[in-house]
Amino acid sequence: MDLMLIAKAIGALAVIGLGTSAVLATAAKRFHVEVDPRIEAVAAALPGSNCGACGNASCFAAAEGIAAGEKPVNACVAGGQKVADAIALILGAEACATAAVISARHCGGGIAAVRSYTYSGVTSCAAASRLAGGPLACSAGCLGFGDCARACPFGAISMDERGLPVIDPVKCTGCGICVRECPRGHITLLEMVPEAAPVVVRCSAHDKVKGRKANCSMCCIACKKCEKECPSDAIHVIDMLAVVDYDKCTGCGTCVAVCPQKCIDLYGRVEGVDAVVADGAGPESQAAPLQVGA
Amino acid sequence: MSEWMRVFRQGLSVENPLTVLMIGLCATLAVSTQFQNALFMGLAVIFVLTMSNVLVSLFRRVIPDQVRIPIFIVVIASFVTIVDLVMKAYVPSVYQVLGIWIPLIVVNCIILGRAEAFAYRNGVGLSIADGLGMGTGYWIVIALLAVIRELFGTGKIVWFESTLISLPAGYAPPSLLLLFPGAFFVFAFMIAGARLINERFEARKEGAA
Amino acid sequence: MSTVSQLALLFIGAALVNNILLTRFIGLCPFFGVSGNMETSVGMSLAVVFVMMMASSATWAVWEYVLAPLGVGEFLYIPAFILIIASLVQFVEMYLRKASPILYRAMGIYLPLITTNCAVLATATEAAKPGFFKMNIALGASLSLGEALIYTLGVSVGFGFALVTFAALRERLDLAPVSRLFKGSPIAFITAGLLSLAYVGMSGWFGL
Amino acid sequence: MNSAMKLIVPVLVTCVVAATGLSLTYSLTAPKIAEQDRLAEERSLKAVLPEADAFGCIEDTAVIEQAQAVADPVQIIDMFQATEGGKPIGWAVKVSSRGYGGPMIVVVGLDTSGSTTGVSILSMNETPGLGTKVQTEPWFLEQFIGLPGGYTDGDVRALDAISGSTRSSNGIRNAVAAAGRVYAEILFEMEGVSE
Repeated sequence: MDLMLIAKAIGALAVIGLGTSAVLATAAKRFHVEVDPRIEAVAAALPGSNCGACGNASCFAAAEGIAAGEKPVNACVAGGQKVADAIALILGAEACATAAVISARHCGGGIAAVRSYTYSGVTSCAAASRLAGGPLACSAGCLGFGDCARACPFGAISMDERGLPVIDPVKCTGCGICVRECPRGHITLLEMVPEAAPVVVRCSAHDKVKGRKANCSMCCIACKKCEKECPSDAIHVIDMLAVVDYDKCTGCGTCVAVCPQKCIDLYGRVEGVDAVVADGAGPESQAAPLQVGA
Repeated sequence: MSEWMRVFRQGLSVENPLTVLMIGLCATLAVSTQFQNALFMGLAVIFVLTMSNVLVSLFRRVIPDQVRIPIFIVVIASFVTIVDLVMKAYVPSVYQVLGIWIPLIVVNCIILGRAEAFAYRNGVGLSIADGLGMGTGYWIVIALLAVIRELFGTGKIVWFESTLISLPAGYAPPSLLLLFPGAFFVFAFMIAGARLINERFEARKEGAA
Repeated sequence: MSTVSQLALLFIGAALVNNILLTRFIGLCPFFGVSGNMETSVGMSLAVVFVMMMASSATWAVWEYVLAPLGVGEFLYIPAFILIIASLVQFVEMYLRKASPILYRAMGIYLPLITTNCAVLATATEAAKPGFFKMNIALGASLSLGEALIYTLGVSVGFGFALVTFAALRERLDLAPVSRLFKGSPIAFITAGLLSLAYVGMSGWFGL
Repeated sequence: MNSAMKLIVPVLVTCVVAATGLSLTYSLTAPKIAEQDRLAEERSLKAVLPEADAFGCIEDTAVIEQAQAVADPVQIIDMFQATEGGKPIGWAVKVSSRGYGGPMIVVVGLDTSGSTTGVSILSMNETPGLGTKVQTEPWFLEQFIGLPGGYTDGDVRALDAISGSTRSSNGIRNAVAAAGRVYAEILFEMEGVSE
């Protein structure tokens, strides 16, 4: 046992160990960065899915903004009321109501929509829409390749057998990523509607009605029946398309029953209505004529 | 005892370091050209993983949190060096091929990962279970990979000088399997196969339930 | 110090011909972990270049002035080098967080990943410990500081190059129709295999 | 200051314990490793010159430098003079030559007339199953035996390589060619020295 070797080995490793840990210890003191504990608390309250709906790259960045007061307490769109209350509690600021919104699909076509050519490229709406505006004859309809479903960080969107994204209003946090992701989102194919939106029009086409019917059997034909029948004057045909005024709509469901094209569905976080089942099921799905506060 | 077995079995299948967690790939793909070397590599990983888990969990209350990484690393590095020296002394032919991959066990993501994630928070008994479990899980996958690559890559499996199994003479071995790209392809098909077996297993279980 | 052409050969050999990721298969854990999307890969590559250069110079200095004179390098090089790299990474993380938060945000989150990165330790050992350097260039028994730094620069640039190319491939992969059995990591492995075929094809260039 | 000490002391203790442990293992295994190397060298020298019973290593640095100048691109490690019952019967040249996976240590045996008596590989890290064929394919090494004394590089290059591992084969061929050059340059005159 060569004692000299052992002594030298201990010396060498001790020197390195001492050197490195001394450097770390002093660095820990000198470079100590005071991180505002409130930021960490707020960051913990945020959902942490880094969805970017509040405009920040990550939840931590959003937490910094909220704690510094640059951003309102309810900045986190995805978190909704629950998160806003928690943050308000942490920061002691008064809690204000969040304008909760959810996403809604304005298209009932899917496989029923006429195709102008058969597309067999990369399965993504973004790619398909670059090829002559997409395979659909209707210029505003949903292409059905599931970009929104893939992009949704909360798994609220799933593609059904008709090739249409079914949005579950309970899971949807209104972060708006699907609207950004959908190449036709700006033609309000996917629109942010109030959380308790009782009905939604399953069409967003503005072209002439005669041509529209040839493109898709499920389209709104601007017959204005819904406008005449609606008891609370909450639905009007503007620019050849039925549009719902959610401030006035009481959710009586008359328009759903009276529409000849059956392209208005029950929707929104409303008791007694399972929006996912109601999607495209037409009037039969109406559980009961429901009264909802304005 | 069942808790011990649960942790042990966890390392084998549910949290298998290679097929599931995808860590510790560097040495696996490189060394699995020969069954004999893969076995020694697996043994080395099991030894280092279990021993470092034991030491880390023994002293976990004494180690201050800010410097836990340097201490873990010195402990793991010491065991790796012991393996390095012992292999150089007693199995030089294997050491020649494993060469650089023995020192790299120290940065093998499995060992530091388990030390920090498991051993630093659990008792010695469980840490041994975890070490053995993860180690054996690693060993099985690397041995399987080596059997496939060596048998189909060279037509026979050699244990030191004697040949264990050899394919019929007419077999012209595709040498791609021995090159690195081959390792990727074989590993990819192994994972896909593992998924297929899991699905079949789940389907049969549902069928039975 | 050897001639400039030898240094250039050393750099190209380290970056492309013997690319550490795709021909020597060292450092695969972050390679598959981080290459999910492009920003993380670029951030990781920058961090790796930065840390590798410092790690190699630190290990070279420790071998030259501490381990070699005492003659204990033969069995102490593994704990010594990895201890230096781990502390270096922790030091850089603390320094960056204090000195420039923007750089920290871009690069900082990957620093803890680098401690367990096999490529950093492998390159630092090859640069510092004589007899470990295996490339086909007849340099002295051990590398001089200049050669060690050029070699490390080559390796880290090669690492970043391979990582970014693979990240680009993987982003295209997400859109490709792949059978459910191969979705995710198996198809990533196969793509990595094809990419490494290209790099292995480069072996033997310039006689390296 | 004591908070810093609380951090430094545990690291220091671990380092000291690790260093003792490792140095103990090293001092235990070092002789075994040395012995392994010596045995391996002994075997490879015997392989090329079976009849020799002793190998005297040539220490004269001037000779080694002279040989190295001639042997490029291969590096000379050692040169041995083989004797049988005290009578010199040939030389063994141990060189390091570049293969595919890195340096290969090759021993080339020459008899007193300079003709090759055998070639053996001490260590290499070629791709198993491909590069290692230079060792496992018996005909490859045997083809170098019996080259006439004073053979030139041309004679060596005329011999064939293993398909699929040309770089490994070149590594061996460079070694044999270098040994030929060293013999022609230096060993030839040294003939009388050992009597």
